[in-house]
Amino acid sequence: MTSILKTFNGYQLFSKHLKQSLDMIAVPVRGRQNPPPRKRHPEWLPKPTHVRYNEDLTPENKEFLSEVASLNKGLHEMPKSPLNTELIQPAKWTQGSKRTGLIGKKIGVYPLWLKNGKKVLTTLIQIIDNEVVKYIPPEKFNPVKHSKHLHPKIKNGCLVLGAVNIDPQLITKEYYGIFNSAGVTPKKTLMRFTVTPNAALQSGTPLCAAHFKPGEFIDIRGKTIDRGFQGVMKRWGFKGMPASHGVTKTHRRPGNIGSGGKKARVMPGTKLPGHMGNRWRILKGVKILRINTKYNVIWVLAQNVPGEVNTMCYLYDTILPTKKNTSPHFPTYPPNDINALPEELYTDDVHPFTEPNIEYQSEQES
Amino acid sequence: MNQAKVEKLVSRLRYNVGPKPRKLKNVDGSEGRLRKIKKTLTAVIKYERIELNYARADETRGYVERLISEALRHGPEHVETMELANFWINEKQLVHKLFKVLVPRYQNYTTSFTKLHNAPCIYPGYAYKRAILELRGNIYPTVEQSNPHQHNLLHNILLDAARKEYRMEKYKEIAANMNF
Amino acid sequence: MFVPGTLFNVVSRSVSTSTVCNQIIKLTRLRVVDNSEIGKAAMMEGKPPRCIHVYSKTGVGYIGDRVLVAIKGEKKKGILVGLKQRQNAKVPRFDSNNVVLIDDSGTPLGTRIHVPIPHILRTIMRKNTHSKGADYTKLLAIATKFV
Amino acid sequence: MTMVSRLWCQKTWQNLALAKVLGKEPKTFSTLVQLKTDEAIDDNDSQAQTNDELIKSPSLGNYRLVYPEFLPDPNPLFRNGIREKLERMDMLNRRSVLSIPEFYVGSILAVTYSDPHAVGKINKFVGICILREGCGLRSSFLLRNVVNGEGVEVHYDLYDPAIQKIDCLRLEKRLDDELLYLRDAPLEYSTFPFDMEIEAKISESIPVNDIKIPLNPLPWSQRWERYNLKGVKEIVVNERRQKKAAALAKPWEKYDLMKTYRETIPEEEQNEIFSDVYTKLNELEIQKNILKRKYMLQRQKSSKTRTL
Repeated sequence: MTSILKTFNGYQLFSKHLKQSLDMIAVPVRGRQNPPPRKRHPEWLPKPTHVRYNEDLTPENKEFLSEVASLNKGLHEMPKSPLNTELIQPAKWTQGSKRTGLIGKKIGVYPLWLKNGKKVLTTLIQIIDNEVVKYIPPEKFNPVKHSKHLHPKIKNGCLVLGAVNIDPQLITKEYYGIFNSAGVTPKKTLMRFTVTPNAALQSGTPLCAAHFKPGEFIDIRGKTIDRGFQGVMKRWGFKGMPASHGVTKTHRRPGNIGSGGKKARVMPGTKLPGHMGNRWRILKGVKILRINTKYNVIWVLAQNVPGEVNTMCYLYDTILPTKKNTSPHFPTYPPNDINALPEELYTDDVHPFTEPNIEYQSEQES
Repeated sequence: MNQAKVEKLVSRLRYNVGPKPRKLKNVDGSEGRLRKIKKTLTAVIKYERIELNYARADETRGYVERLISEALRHGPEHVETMELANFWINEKQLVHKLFKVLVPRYQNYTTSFTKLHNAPCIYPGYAYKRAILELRGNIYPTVEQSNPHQHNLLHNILLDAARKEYRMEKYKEIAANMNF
Repeated sequence: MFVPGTLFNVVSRSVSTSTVCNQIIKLTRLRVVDNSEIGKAAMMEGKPPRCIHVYSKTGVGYIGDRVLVAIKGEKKKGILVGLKQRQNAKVPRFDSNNVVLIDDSGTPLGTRIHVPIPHILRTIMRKNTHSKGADYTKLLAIATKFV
Repeated sequence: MTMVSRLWCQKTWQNLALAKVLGKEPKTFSTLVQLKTDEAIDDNDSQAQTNDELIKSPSLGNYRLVYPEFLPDPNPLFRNGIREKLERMDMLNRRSVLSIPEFYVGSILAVTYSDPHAVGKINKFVGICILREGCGLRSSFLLRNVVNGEGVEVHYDLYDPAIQKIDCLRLEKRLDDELLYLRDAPLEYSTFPFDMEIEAKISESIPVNDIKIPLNPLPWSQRWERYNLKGVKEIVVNERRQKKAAALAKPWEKYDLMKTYRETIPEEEQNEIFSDVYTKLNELEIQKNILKRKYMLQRQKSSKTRTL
């Protein structure tokens, strides 16, 4: 039998067939040609290898540890901080430069009045303990790329910012390592901001609300309020169906969702019930009306900043071409000069509450 | 933004109150819900420690705390407080316990009046979250267990030594400063 | 207020026509507040005019909007000078939906308005006068009181 | 009980302890301005009580009635200590420019304001305050009056900078928290002359006007029989409506202790809030009183000269 097979092989009678079968194995992939990039764990964020457990400390020791830990807080107390504040020089902003954003906390909504008497609703965003944790130069920064987007030729670097100081006892060793190497108090929130190399900052640089000026436009990224599984009326604003006139059991339902015939399927992107909210959304082109430098609070002209009150959001210089800022504090407001600023900064059209009442004058007089 | 009601003045409860009340499924609606809570509240005041469903325990906890804080605030002479106690406590002899036993007990408390513990689920059976609700200062042995050998653990011994050293250094520093 | 026929009509349906949403839509009963002959007669008779069209894109009338009303079997135009529904801050809200009858050129049919009219109407009327051919500011001249 | 002790094993206890440690907010490490409203109250070692002096002082206890808009919305989803503080500062700044008098629902107010639709004119509206709502800078009030036989209601924001002057002409309370039923009452009960003058204050406490108002016959704007109104003469409706009102009544709601708790700001927090603004408010009040006394003296003098 084997000899027969060998002879057949020798003649290569089935060579064509064999090759064909090999080709058939490599069938083209069905479905999406360009799948979205997989989520990749950030390089600068080490994965935790162990979990926190009950350490069984005696109360005295617990107190002692928190006493020691609270001593090493703040930038100035850090003995090992590599930051040399003199090195932060105001650079010049050039076309195409991109500076860092800020991490804020949405703290509420309340009205302000403009000089013309108009009442506007503003959202308050507080900037809490923002510090630069790390700078990754363009050579080392390799973000996940979406193939459908066009990539700029200039490669940007990345700044990792942290906000809201936390107790170092509550975090894992790996997480603490990020801040220990940077000489920064451990932070609750971390966020990366892509910047051009001329806007790089040293780790440990504090950032404050004066990073922006009143009158500038910003984009705010936040996670929208989680509303859970919702029907089409709430999720997409459908009209529903009548309450009466013979309608039964379909008062809040979507009705028809597609045509029959040969298609016989639901078209992709059809608006249907489902999970609503809890998504990242960006509100673009929001004007800053007022800044409080003492409490580091920014008032923006919007009542629809994504997210609930007391959640974090991220502020960037706007990307809208008509509202782009051409003279920002670059790379940031010098942290040594913060005391020189007045406590409240307003745009020209906002009526500060300390000013006298608004009186409308007739046009001839003015 | 709604205005807070100002007619009534209440004391702050010393535990974290949830933003929304639980509905506690009942055919009679909110009236039936209160009737359910009344039963549990009476039992808590009577037995001082009970084991029950977590949601109901957590919901009742607020009412117990509020009733005791009202009794502390106004005393038995206050008509409205007496009316409240009458409404909430099903067994009338327990009204006396509220004003004569519990109020003196909690006079100088700086913590909450009740305590809520997670309890293990009963196996086999439905895995409902269960809880133990108790009044503080009761006569029963404590539910929490403490490790008797805590002080002998190695890291505690080391930390004790470190603490002593740290304190000594601090005292030395202070002494040095005093001399100048 | 209503004559028996109307009363019967309303009771038989047991539906109030426009008080619920307080909006000026088609078939809303309005109150004529000027001293024009036809308006006075209609109000005296207990047959207040109905709105049969609102000259706006939404079909809902707000303060200063033009409406077409059916009054005593005739079609007349009018301007809404006071509404029952909730208004913005500093804009008054009235206890009735008031209308002032005008002709096509914007001239009021009456010579006097016997209820107060809101200040904001001055701005709205002036604005409308510019865009349209008619002159609505004459309405402001016959007002007795502004609030 | 035996079961409890049997099942209460070492493991659950450990989990509990861990959960407690994790639950603690590490607030001390942040440079955030510390506010007690923000703090999570720990179960075991909560802080000591606020000082008793503040609780006992009568003036602060009264503040919640005089300045209800200084208390924030009790909904914990909207609370934030820093925002409340900033809002209070803004309110005080506005109050130092314009003196806002003490007033209640039922008081008669005169509001002078500047209007872009009527430039160069003095716009003054007098009316009875029938509603007071909102908190913080959003707080507003609703005035009602009858002008030329037509009921007029105007809504004002309390902290609107276009308002030039607010006068309380008659300081009194009514039996209800809202007087919206005046819309369905005869017009004479909401008619007040525009040239009313400020009435002299007779007593220290705020007088309560216990007038009972009859309502017009049906139809009404709201179903008033369901509202348990005190300031209205007996309400006559048909049996069907009476039954419905009885079915919808919730007499047990006044016993719902947690409901009242969630609707109010606790006394300790109120004291924190008002001790924050106390000095400034007190200053403003003293100024207001001086101005008022001067005004009264002038009026007395002018009336004497007139009689002479």
